[in-house]
Amino acid sequence: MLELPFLKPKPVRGILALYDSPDDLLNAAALVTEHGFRNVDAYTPYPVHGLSEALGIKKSWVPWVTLVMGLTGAALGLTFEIWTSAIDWPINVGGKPMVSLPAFIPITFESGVLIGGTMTLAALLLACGLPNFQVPILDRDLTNDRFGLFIPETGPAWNEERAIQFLRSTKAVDVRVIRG
Amino acid sequence: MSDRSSKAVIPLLIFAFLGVGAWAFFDTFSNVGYAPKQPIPFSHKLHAGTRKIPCLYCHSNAERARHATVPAMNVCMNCHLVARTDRPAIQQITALYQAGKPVEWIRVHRLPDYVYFSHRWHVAKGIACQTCHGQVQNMDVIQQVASLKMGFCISCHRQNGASQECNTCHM
Amino acid sequence: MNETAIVNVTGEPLLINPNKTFADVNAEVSAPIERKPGRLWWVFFSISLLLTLQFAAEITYQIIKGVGIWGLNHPVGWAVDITSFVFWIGIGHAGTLISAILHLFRQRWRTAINRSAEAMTIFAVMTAGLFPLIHTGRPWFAYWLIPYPNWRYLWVNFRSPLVWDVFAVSTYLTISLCFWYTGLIPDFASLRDRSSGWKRGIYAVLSMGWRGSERHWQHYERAYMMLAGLSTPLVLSVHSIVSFDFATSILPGWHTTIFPPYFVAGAIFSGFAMVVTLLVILRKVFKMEEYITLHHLENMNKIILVTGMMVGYAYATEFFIALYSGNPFERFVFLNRAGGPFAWSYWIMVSCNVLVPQVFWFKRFRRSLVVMFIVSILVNVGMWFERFTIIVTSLHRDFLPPNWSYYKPTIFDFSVIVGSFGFFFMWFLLFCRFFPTISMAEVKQVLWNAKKTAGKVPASATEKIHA
Amino acid sequence: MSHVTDRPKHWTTLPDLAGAPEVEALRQREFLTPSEEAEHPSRRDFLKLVGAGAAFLAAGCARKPVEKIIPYVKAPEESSPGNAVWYASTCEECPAACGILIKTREGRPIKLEGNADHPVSRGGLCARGQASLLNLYDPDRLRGPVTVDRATGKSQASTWGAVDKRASVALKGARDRGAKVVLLTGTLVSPTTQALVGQFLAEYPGSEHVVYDAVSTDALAKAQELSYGARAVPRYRFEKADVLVTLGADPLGTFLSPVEFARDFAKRRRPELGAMSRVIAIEPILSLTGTNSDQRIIARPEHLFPIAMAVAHELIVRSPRAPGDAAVVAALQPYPAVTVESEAGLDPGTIAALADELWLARGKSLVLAGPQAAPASQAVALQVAANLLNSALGNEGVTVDGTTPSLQAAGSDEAMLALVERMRAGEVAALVVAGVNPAYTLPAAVGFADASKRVPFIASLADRVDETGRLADLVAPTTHYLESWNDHEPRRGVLSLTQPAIAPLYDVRSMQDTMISWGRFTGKGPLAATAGTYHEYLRERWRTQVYPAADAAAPFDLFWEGSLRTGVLASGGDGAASPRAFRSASLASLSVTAKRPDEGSVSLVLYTPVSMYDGRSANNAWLQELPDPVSKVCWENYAAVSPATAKRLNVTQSVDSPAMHGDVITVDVGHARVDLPVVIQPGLHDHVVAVAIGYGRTAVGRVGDKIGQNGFALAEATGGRVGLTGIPARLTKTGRRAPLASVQGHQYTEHRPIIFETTFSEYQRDPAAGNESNGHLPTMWTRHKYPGHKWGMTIDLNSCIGCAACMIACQAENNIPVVGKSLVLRGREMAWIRIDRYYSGEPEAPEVVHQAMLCQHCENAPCETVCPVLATVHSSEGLNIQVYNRCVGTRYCSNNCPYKVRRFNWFDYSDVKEKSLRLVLNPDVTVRTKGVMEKCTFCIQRIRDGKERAKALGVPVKDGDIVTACQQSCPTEAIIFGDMNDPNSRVAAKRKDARGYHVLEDLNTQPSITYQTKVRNREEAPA
Repeated sequence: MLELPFLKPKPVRGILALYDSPDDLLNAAALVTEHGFRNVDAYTPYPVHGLSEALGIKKSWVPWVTLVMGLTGAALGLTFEIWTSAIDWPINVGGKPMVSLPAFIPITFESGVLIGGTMTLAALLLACGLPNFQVPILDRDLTNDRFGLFIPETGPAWNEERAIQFLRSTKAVDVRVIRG
Repeated sequence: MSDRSSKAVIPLLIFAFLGVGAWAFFDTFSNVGYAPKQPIPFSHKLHAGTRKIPCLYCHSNAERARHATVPAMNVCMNCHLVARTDRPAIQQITALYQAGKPVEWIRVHRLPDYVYFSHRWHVAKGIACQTCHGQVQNMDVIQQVASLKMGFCISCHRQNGASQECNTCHM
Repeated sequence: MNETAIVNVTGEPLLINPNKTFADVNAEVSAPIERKPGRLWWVFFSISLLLTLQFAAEITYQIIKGVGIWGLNHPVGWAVDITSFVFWIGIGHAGTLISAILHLFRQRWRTAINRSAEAMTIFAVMTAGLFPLIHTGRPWFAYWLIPYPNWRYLWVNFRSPLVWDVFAVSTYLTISLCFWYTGLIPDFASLRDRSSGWKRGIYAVLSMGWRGSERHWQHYERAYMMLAGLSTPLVLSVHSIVSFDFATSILPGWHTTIFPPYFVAGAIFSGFAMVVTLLVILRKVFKMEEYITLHHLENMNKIILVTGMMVGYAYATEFFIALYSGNPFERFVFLNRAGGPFAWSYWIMVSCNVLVPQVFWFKRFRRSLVVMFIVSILVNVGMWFERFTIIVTSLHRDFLPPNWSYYKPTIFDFSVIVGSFGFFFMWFLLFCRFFPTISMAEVKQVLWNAKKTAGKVPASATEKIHA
Repeated sequence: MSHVTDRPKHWTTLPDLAGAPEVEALRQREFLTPSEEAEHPSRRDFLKLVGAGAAFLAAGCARKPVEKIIPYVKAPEESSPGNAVWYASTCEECPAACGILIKTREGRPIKLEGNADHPVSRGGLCARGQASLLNLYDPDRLRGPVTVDRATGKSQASTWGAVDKRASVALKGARDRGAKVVLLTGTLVSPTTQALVGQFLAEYPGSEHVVYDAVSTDALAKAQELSYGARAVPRYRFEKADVLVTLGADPLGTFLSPVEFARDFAKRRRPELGAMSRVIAIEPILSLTGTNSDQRIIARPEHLFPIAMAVAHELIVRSPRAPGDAAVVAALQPYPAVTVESEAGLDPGTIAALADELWLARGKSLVLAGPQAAPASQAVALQVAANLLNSALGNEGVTVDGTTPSLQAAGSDEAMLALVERMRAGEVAALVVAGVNPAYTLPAAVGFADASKRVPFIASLADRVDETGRLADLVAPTTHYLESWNDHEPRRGVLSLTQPAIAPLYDVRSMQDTMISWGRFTGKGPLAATAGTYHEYLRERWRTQVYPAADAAAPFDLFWEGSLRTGVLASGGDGAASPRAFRSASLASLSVTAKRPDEGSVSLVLYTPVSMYDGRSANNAWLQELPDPVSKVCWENYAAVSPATAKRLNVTQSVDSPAMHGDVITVDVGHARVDLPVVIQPGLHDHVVAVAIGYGRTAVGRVGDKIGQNGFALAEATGGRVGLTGIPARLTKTGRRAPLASVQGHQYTEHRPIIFETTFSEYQRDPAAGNESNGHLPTMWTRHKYPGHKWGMTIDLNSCIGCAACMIACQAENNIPVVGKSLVLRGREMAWIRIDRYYSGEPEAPEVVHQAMLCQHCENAPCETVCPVLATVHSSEGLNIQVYNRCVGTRYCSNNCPYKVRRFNWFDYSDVKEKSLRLVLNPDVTVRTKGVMEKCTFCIQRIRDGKERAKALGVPVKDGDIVTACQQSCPTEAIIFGDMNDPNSRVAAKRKDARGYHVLEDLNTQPSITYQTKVRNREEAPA
């Protein structure tokens, strides 16, 4: 899922089509796969629903990180509490047992959330390959009011004309060849 | 790939660094290596090492009381009224002794006020002086070798199954 | 003040004027950041800065002299310090609630306010965090509450609610930051693409090179959902744990099982009030009326009304159980609260938290900026005194009568109270100045839906629809 | 520090090795450097100094032995740094002369304890005795002799040579002119000093010795003279009294010999022994004895005498049982019960009942009247009446022992007042005042100050330029008794020694040494012969007088050393006393004008407070901060009135804060008036206002000056007697309000399970009567094991009389700081052990319980659970330990402590400005710094010490080896500490006792302190 195409220095990276409305983008996106384009990506100022399905992008694996890390965190927390209070240096506090489980629950929970949450963010960044400052901004309005569809160059089978033809056929307000 | 993952671990590294930094900052202060110059160039290497004078001959309080104490000057004089009276240092200390003035040694080993430590019971247990004070018999100038921090005491207490209760040392 | 409500044909209120374009959103939200701050901002900011400075001075003096400069005594070991701590933690809760819980419940109307609410959370928690620190007799050793490996071989007492607090509050702050920052990334990208020069550089770094790729959005949305999912139980746990400080003690008036839900409700209550206070000011100062509409505020006032009654219910239950339980100590504490030397604080609490919000039964009050502003302030006063009442009245007359005493605050107690407000508002004002106070990305989704429901075609001409 | 280094000559005369502690102490002060003063002085100073100290000790050897000081037998370890050295001595804080042990560390006296071998005090030591240690280090003591400018009262440093010269000129001058030299002292309990005084006066023919006590027993002694022919204060035997009736006397508080009396008293308050004494207090104010009585009869001072006579009337005239000749009957005629009862406003039958009770206990009862309890005009009469009763009841010779009388009070008001007259008449050429302060303690009306102007030469022998010193020409500074030699005979046949535990801190001289050198001026008299110091004088007298009498087998040197070791030499002892015949003539001789108090005015009662006594130690911060056992107010005296009177005056007193705010009222006795804040005191007579003496000093020092108002100023002097009570006074409200530093917020238990009490009759039916303790409570988790020791304490509410000795003992032992009035007003007092005083019943006539409250060392300690940093945890010996250096000061533990016995260092109290005051610190106890919590540790340092002593001997710790400071000082043995795991320990036994209960037991904190129910010796069940 890492954007390998960008890393290959190539004269032509791909073709970008800009749209005014998310609907136009969606319509266009619905056609890319049957026209046989691969690794097509879209750039939108906000998450447009249905787009990933149209482009055939797999569901994110980040939630699994949250789950696993959350549980790990909790386990670590509890283990740490028990180890410090009952094994490493057991001290009689207020006549309570060395392992006062009820008292250990809050921190168990908190450490679960802490690790789970931070790791989720880390996973998000990792998944999106961020931070990443090398890649040029295709168009400044893509974070504003433009919606972009990008067909990357895909090696030997690549036909620049076909891509341009196809994109022109959609409601694109502008179609550009991206070089770099 | 690699450069990306490296980017992802940068924050982790920073956190780790800060953590270790804080630990180091707050906890690793200690006087290990402290070896001030004493008013009288007294050499433990000579007395305890070469001459093999037992520690407790001079620091006799160590087996009787909490504090080992610097020996009284008459203890020095026991020998030095006759021994090495030609040495300037000895003449210096003798002069002081005659004048009834004490030598103001500079303190090397000290525990905070809130720590109760009794030499008496450690000596009674047969703990060698060197355990905490280092190879004094090889030192010309006394130097602190152990951190004398709580961890230092605790680890020894743990090894020897001695008490780990707070009020053993703090009261 | 009277604003025209924007509704669709069926009269359902729209969250935003459908005639706006996506570009408008960026332009208008970014405006405060791009233009010089107005005089009003400077006034507010300099005031809060002054308060913060005197706060710093007080803390310095206190560390030199000792906590004795406060009015605390034996037996009243806590008063303004922990009161303010609980108060500010409570304030924090609304933010997370709005951003996380409303998000999970798909409450679209949150979009206009969640950003500032989250910011408020973070600053409130920062403020709250100061108090456990400075209330200790030896703040320079406060780091001993953290279980880090040390040369003492000594850990912490995991049975102590104060240690739970350390974990809860720090976790809360961290997760809130993550959540907030995640939400900010796309907007930073928008700002980056609007700005130039060093500003662009800064926003580029802040946005970490976000480009709005669908692949990223895919991860982004799930991650955001996960964080929201984590924050929801977190926010509930945090105030429960704060309430454990009292609930797990043996002090009559503290030792109460009702505390966790009671505290959470109270926290949301006060938090929403604070959000209203802030938004009423913010939308005025930064001309955000079109984004933070009366409809938003009205929704929040409804929540204030509900939580207010929850709190009232808690008060009643507490009192009833105390009298009904037959425990003489318990009974005394509550009679002493209502009728003892601190009755004034108890009745301030009841009237501000239970009676005042009742005005929100009436739509015209719910929608009146003046009313809601006053009410929100009063509610916060009331909630501060709720904590004060719980803490001080339980301490000043406990088990052994010979210990009974009174609590008189000193000038320094007042100094920390106002100081904490200064500190909080200082950060919030800086936030308004340099960060997008409204989530542009999210508003755009809402805007598109609005256009749809308003039957608009994106490019087509526009006409106003009035109620 | 400097003053020591300034005068090296002072320590060059110091003793040899055996006396090395002094040397070290001096070195200690000499070697402090600012850096060390910064924080915890205790061990730091000390450790730094060990080397130097030891070194100097060596230098000490080089000197010729000058004197020898023998350590006490009970301290086997020889003086080595870190180990305590004990000396037996005698307390000179008041003439009771209790036996003490002085604990010294590195030559510094750091604690005073009762000497169990002393036949009078038998191990206890009162609050003032404990606190007198601090006077030694009082920074306001004179550093050396001074001359005083009489006009301004300003003093100017001088030298011994100069002051001696001046004195010799004056004294010799007087002698040559045959003019009168007067020596004015307080009661001299020391036979040797008395002998010395005799010789001193012999030097100056026509001179005289006037003995004057501000807190006077003159009336008592006078009445004894009238009734039995000899002026003496008998020995009162409380342990023999089944019924004790006090008429305005406070034997447990301040009368004569409180420690001795309290111990005897407590012997008869142990219900488990099957019999219990009954105490009836007839008094106008709520005295400490009153709070411990089984029945209180509240009467105006003017009515005490009639009541006493009425009781006699019941016994001898109305229903004749007791013997009484015609004279007696005649004298009793005017006092039939009915008349007196109606006059005094007592319930009818009160006096008859009283008489019957006394008669039933005849021969085993004791009637004790306060020497200053009645108005001056009736003081002697009241005493005679008491004598009559004791004789008639056959108590004479049993509970009243005239054979081995007390020698603790010999002051004569008459002599003092006469002296002032002669001074005014210009008949006194030279006045030497030693140890008394008439300028402060005499009623203003007497006019001592004016009279002193007519005396050409006045020398004051005192440790400061006090009120009297300011009227003198010079002040010859005296040593503290811990710096000097002396002997005492508190009771005939009991000799105890005072020996120095430290060389004089300053350039001062004991009063006796000054007298010796001044007695030598003429070079003619007996003193000229005696060379050397008072120490030699004392030793010589013992060799010639005491030693032969003691017919000891050992040679004198051994005898002397032995006496110093034990500190006391008791010859004769408790022989059966022979009854003395009552001279009924003494009754006739009384011309009592039965003055009717007019209802408009109230009677002023100037009472002697437990903490301040007559104000001699007003500069002692420990005592100033010691709350009054009854009112719980410190740092102040006040006008106490009854609730009804308060209503009448329309004055109030709020207790809604640490500072108890009271209206300020004016107490006007005609010749003087003072403004005082009002304290509404339950149990006071409605026509009485009570004001404590001992406050309002103006020349005592930085601590004690201008604290409160001087009660003596209100006193009256009539008929050759100083009157402190029954002075007609008018009270007016000023409209001002003033805060009072009260340490107790609320006075009633509010029916909470804190105090359990019963009556003796109930107790006999069921020993567990009144004890609502519900035994064992269910617990959620298995209790921890305590295999070794498990320390515990029991406190018997029936023995605790609330004397507060434990509070000062704890303060001295544990380096507890004094915080001052302003902080007490803010609820910041630091006492580890406090005494909660509860009232019950109606405010007009309340019943009182004193409860010592300290850390309960709970097995399930709520404080421990909430401490985030493990600063307070539980030891394997059941101690709740507080690790000061780990504490971050969240105060959560204190909030969660149901007993609120934890104290917080709100500011840095460890930073003591006056260096001399830092010498009193106990090096074994960490000095707490700013921002940490502290509390009772069960004297953990003593536990360690006890265990180490046993370890050194290789024996197990025995019950009684370890004694906490509070337990040690307790005159009534109410506090017992020990190992609960040791089945034979007293603690284990008492915990099982049916009277045992825990405070707030239902909280299941499992305290290690067990209280024992209060048992009142009266019929009806508790109110």
